[in-house]
Amino acid sequence: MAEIAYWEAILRAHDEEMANDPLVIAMGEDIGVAGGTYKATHGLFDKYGAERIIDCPISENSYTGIGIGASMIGVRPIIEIMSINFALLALDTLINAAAKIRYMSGGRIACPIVMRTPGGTAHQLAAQHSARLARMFMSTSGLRVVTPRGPIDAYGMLKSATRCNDPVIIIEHERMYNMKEEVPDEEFFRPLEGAEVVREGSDITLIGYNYSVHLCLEAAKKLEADGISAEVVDLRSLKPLDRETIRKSVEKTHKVVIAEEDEAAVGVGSEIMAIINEDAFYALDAQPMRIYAADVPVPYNHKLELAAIPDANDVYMGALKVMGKI
Amino acid sequence: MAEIAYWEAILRAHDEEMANDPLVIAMGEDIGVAGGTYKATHGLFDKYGAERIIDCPISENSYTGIGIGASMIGVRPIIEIMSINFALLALDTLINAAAKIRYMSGGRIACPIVMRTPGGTAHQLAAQHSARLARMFMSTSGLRVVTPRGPIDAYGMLKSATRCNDPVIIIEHERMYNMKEEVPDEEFFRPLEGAEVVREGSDITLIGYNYSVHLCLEAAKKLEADGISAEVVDLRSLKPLDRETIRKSVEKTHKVVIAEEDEAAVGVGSEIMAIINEDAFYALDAQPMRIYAADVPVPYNHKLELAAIPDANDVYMGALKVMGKI
Amino acid sequence: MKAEDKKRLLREMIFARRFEDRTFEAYMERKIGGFLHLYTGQEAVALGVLEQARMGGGDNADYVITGYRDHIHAIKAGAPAREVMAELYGKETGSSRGRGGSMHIFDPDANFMGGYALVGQPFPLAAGLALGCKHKGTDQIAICFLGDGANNQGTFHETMNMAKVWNLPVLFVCENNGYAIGTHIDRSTAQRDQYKRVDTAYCMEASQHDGMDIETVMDAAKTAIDFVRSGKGPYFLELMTYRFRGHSMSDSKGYRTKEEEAEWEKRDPIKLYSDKLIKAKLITKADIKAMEKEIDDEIENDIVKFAEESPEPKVEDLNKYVLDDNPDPRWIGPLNK
Amino acid sequence: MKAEDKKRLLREMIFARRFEDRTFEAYMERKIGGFLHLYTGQEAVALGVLEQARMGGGDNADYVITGYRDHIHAIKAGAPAREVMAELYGKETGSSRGRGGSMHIFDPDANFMGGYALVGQPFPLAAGLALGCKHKGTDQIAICFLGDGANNQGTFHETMNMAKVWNLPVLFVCENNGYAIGTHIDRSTAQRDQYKRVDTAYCMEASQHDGMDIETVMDAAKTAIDFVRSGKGPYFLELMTYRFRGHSMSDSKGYRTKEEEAEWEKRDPIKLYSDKLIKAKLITKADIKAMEKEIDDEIENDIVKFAEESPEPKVEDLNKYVLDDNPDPRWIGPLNK
Ligand SMILES: Cc1ncc(C[n+]2csc(CCOP(=O)(O)OP(=O)(O)O)c2C)c(N)n1
Ligand SMILES: Cc1ncc(C[n+]2csc(CCOP(=O)(O)OP(=O)(O)O)c2C)c(N)n1
Ligand SMILES: [Mg+2]
Ligand SMILES: [Mg+2]
Repeated sequence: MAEIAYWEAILRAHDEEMANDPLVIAMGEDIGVAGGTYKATHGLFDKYGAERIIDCPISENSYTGIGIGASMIGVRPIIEIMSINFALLALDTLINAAAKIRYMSGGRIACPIVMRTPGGTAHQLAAQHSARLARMFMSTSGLRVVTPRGPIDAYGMLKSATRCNDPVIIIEHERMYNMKEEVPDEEFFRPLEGAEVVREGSDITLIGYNYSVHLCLEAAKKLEADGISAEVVDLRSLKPLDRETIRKSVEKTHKVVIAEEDEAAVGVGSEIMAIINEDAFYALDAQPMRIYAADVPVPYNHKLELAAIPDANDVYMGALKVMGKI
Repeated sequence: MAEIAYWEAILRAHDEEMANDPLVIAMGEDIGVAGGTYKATHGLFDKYGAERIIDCPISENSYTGIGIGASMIGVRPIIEIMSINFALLALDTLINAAAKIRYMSGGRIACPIVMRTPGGTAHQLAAQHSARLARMFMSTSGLRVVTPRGPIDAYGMLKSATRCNDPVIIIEHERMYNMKEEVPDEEFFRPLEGAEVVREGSDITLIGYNYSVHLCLEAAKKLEADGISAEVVDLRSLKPLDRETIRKSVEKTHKVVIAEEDEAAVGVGSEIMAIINEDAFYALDAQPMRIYAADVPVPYNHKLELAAIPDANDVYMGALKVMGKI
Repeated sequence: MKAEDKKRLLREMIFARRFEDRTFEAYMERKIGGFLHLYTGQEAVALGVLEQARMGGGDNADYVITGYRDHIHAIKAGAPAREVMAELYGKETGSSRGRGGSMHIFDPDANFMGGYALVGQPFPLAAGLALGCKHKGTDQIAICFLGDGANNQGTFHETMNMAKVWNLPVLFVCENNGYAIGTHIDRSTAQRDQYKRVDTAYCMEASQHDGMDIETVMDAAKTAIDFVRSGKGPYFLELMTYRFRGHSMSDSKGYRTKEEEAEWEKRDPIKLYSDKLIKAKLITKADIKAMEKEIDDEIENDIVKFAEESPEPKVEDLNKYVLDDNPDPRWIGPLNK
Repeated sequence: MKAEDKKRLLREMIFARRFEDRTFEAYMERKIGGFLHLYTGQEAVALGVLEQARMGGGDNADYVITGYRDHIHAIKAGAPAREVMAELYGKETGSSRGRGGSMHIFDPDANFMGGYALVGQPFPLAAGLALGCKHKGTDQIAICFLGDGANNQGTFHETMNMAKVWNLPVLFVCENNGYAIGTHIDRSTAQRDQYKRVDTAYCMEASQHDGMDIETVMDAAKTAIDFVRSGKGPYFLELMTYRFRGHSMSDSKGYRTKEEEAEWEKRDPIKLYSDKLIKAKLITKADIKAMEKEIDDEIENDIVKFAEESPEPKVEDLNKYVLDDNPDPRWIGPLNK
């Protein structure tokens, strides 16, 4: 057991999976000679060579497509897109090809690719580097979408994603790469499905995913000080979604706040709100609430940037409101 | 007043706007010499010439980008993307450029483009031609997104979109181009904001947009036969959304069904459900319901295709359920 | 090439023509839906190129991928014609189990990796198949067919570059028929000669040939395929051809002249090859008539019959094939709590 | 060129260098956030090319657009340097009102149409600006600067083609510095000479020149700009250069050798031009020292001061500028019921 950072967890998963299966390769910009923007493949170029750690030209749509093509005959590419904003360039091949080929071929061809990419707002990167976009992948049938909240999931889910036979999108976050957690030394896998109750509570459910789980946990601590017991659910997998765990938690607490760093409109939060209406409407004791970012492209100025995205206090205040305390 | 088809309405708007303002141009694949896949620019090539009715190579991302570039200095391009499925190729320039340039430039530069594109499932076009995707545009700040349900809006909203200073996405539908409606002969404009109550009712609200408004209207007729008075709301504008009209209707009927042809996950329906929770939660007398497509890439086989998307009967049955009649 | 093979090849060309004609009829009878794009006039291209490749599927055969005009490529690669027809009929016995339709024929058993509606999509997928072959260390190659219009997609540029930088065993075959739907190449493309778009720009081997004469096609394809298979990297083969029918079923062909059509029809690849074989006394007109009759019988009594009589997919199977239907719970979950 | 202009140009080069150096310091002091990409070493490119264009904004001036490495281009186009600095500081007085930051400088008053983070985005936008000029019937042109790495985006191909087919008045300037972040061009690009990617492939005028010698740059730019302005269509100008600093602030430069850096630094464009002017006796070393001093004063006491003292945007203005803040209700609504 050692405390390692999120990026180290990803690196370890890459390394083990590449050692385990010669069909596993990694692709992306600057992942080889330069070691990777987030160091997720640091040192692997020397270990596995240019044929397996493939430095790509700035051609997101096509190198993603090349990974998909290779996956159709059994290669297992782990594709890094440097920022989820650039993933918009690859949406055609991801959505029109990877997500649909299994279905269109009547189940005869699979596309076992993994795409890793950081979404999220961080240190004033401004509008073209701050999108979150999980929603766009989550709304696409034929994809799996997961959001590891820390090193354990970052490691264990990347390993599972590499072995899974479906296209898996792993959404990381610019501000999580240096987060640390104790990670067991022996090999393990974390499943790609299932939400997780990361904190038990009885008065209110706070639901988050990706970075916003941490906002929920922080808010839960504050609420505890106020004598409110908050349960925190990490969605972990946005697609398929674990409706059961959400329903159970809402049936237990009867109150809910859903927090995300993304804009509200047609967001992950909207979907969670909708399924709570469908699965646990009569269990609700109070109006559910979404916490979300402002409906603006993310501004550069630091104060505006902070104002554009929610923080733990927003989740906390939201919870107080739902609890009828303010 | 004459009965004209949806495509004729679009054609008329193009023609009038091009006659009115020399800065209006049209761009797209096969819109000129070939007359347009949906005839929306039929005859205009001869009238306005190749410099204003611009036949584009199959380069969606870049001709959209060219339109955006031209719009930054005052040209007003109406860009046709032959199918919303192909619009995925242009999402980078639409979302990262058109939607953000005004904001990123501190309000100094506008991108007054119009993008028209049909979404929707029709006559067995299969997975790569049947996406609906309104949700992806609706979730993007900096865009306007409208969904004309018939010739009057198709004409009047295209005219308004052409004059508006924001990027406007107009989502049409493969199965609406031949729909007819009486359209006044004199010029008029239909605003880009505001939902519309297209049928008054008191027992339940049926909310639709684009093609699904017609499903709602059909369901409302059936419900009337059962003695249930359904109000039908056409969202018309997905972004910005007219929350007021939705709230008022729900406060009046206390019951709601939201119908769309798209998949449920993170869909327009999710968002409407969420805002009803936010704006009219305590007005709800019954669990609200979404009607949506199956979570599958659209299959080719006709029976499967029909099974994948909702019809008026699904809306009708949904309404009965919400009404507690079944 | 042996006389038998020449006759077989002529038969394949006539078969391709008749097969497409028959799908046209079925479309008119509304047995086939969606968009239907026929290969009529271009037969020498796919048949000539793939004649030189390793077809039939398996660990030794080459991979083939193309756009939506894909029936003939699939059949030549080894997809049973009856399954292709059944696919057009939307049947469970179809190549794609009735889920894909005309534009999306798939048959991995024949290493036919699909028809795609998005015009620029097959380029990177083909390069990916080639990367897979190279990675596995086989001498298989990937063959990608695509139109002159498709070449204007950004993926063309991105993929040509990577294919060369990574020295991938992929053959790109441009079926240059001069049109993208109703837009003539001169109105959409600065460099009309497609091979000139790649030779200097990507330092790639490239050449242009007549695509109506199947022997010319075969010669060019042999050179290209030998090059690619020997590990020298990608090759771009441009074949000049013409589609005799409209782009798809709804096309009025108002964008081209009757004269132009007539000019090209003089060079009908089937006529050209029939004449050659007749001249070489390998076959007689009567033989060809008999062949046509036999083909029509096969199409009607075997292929169409199979398609007609096959069952449709079950509606309760709608949700099958979205994701792996039998995933390993170790990777997938659900989470053990 | 007049002696005065030569001296002015040298001053502009030194100013550019010092300006960037100062932003580096401010970044270290955490006054500037986000990503910061400096133009150090490449000064001759933007300054030389734009020296030959019509700068300063207005209905007669040319349009300029580029990537994220955009400070110097903006200033040369006519954006006040203090507003550019204020933008880096995230201030309301900044070129983009503090909303854009270093990668997104905009100044429509100077016809500077933006810096963009997405590497391939400026290509089509530039062609669109050119289309706008052509459509309006002016003789303005659009000038697009972009990197060798950006050229691997699909938009490069799509845009080159359309620019030529539509004969647009656009000049593409490739700042070929041999690297895309840490990836050397030989590892990413089949055709290392960027002008050879466009000449045959798009039938476009294209040429390659030394980008470190500003006189060479100006000569080449004059030819190119005259060509474009005269209505002959697009032109692609490749200028060979080198960035002396890392890609952005977080770059270790581990991917290139000290020897390579030293080799290029010998050809520092400022050194080259200073030496020329000194040799021609247009200026002395002492003059240059004085000039540097004056520049530093200006930067410190005018530009940085302005940035430091300017107010930040108000948080209550967060939602401004998303859409037109004063739309005409006739087009927008709300709907009259
Ligand atoms: C990305 C994309 N854009 C537009 C279309 C619509 N479309 C279908 S076929 C076609 C023309 C393709 O022409 P070409 O590549 O020359 O092939 P051909 O039909 O001539 O065989 C177009 C524009 C599409 N299918 N995909
Ligand atoms: C579409 C896209 N992909 C990736 C990136 C990340 N990125 C930023 S700069 C850069 C390198 C660009 O190199 P080049 O075009 O040569 O410009 P230079 O930095 O050398 O001036 C990359 C890959 C990006 N900004 N946009
Ligand atoms: Mg063609
Ligand atoms: Mg570079």
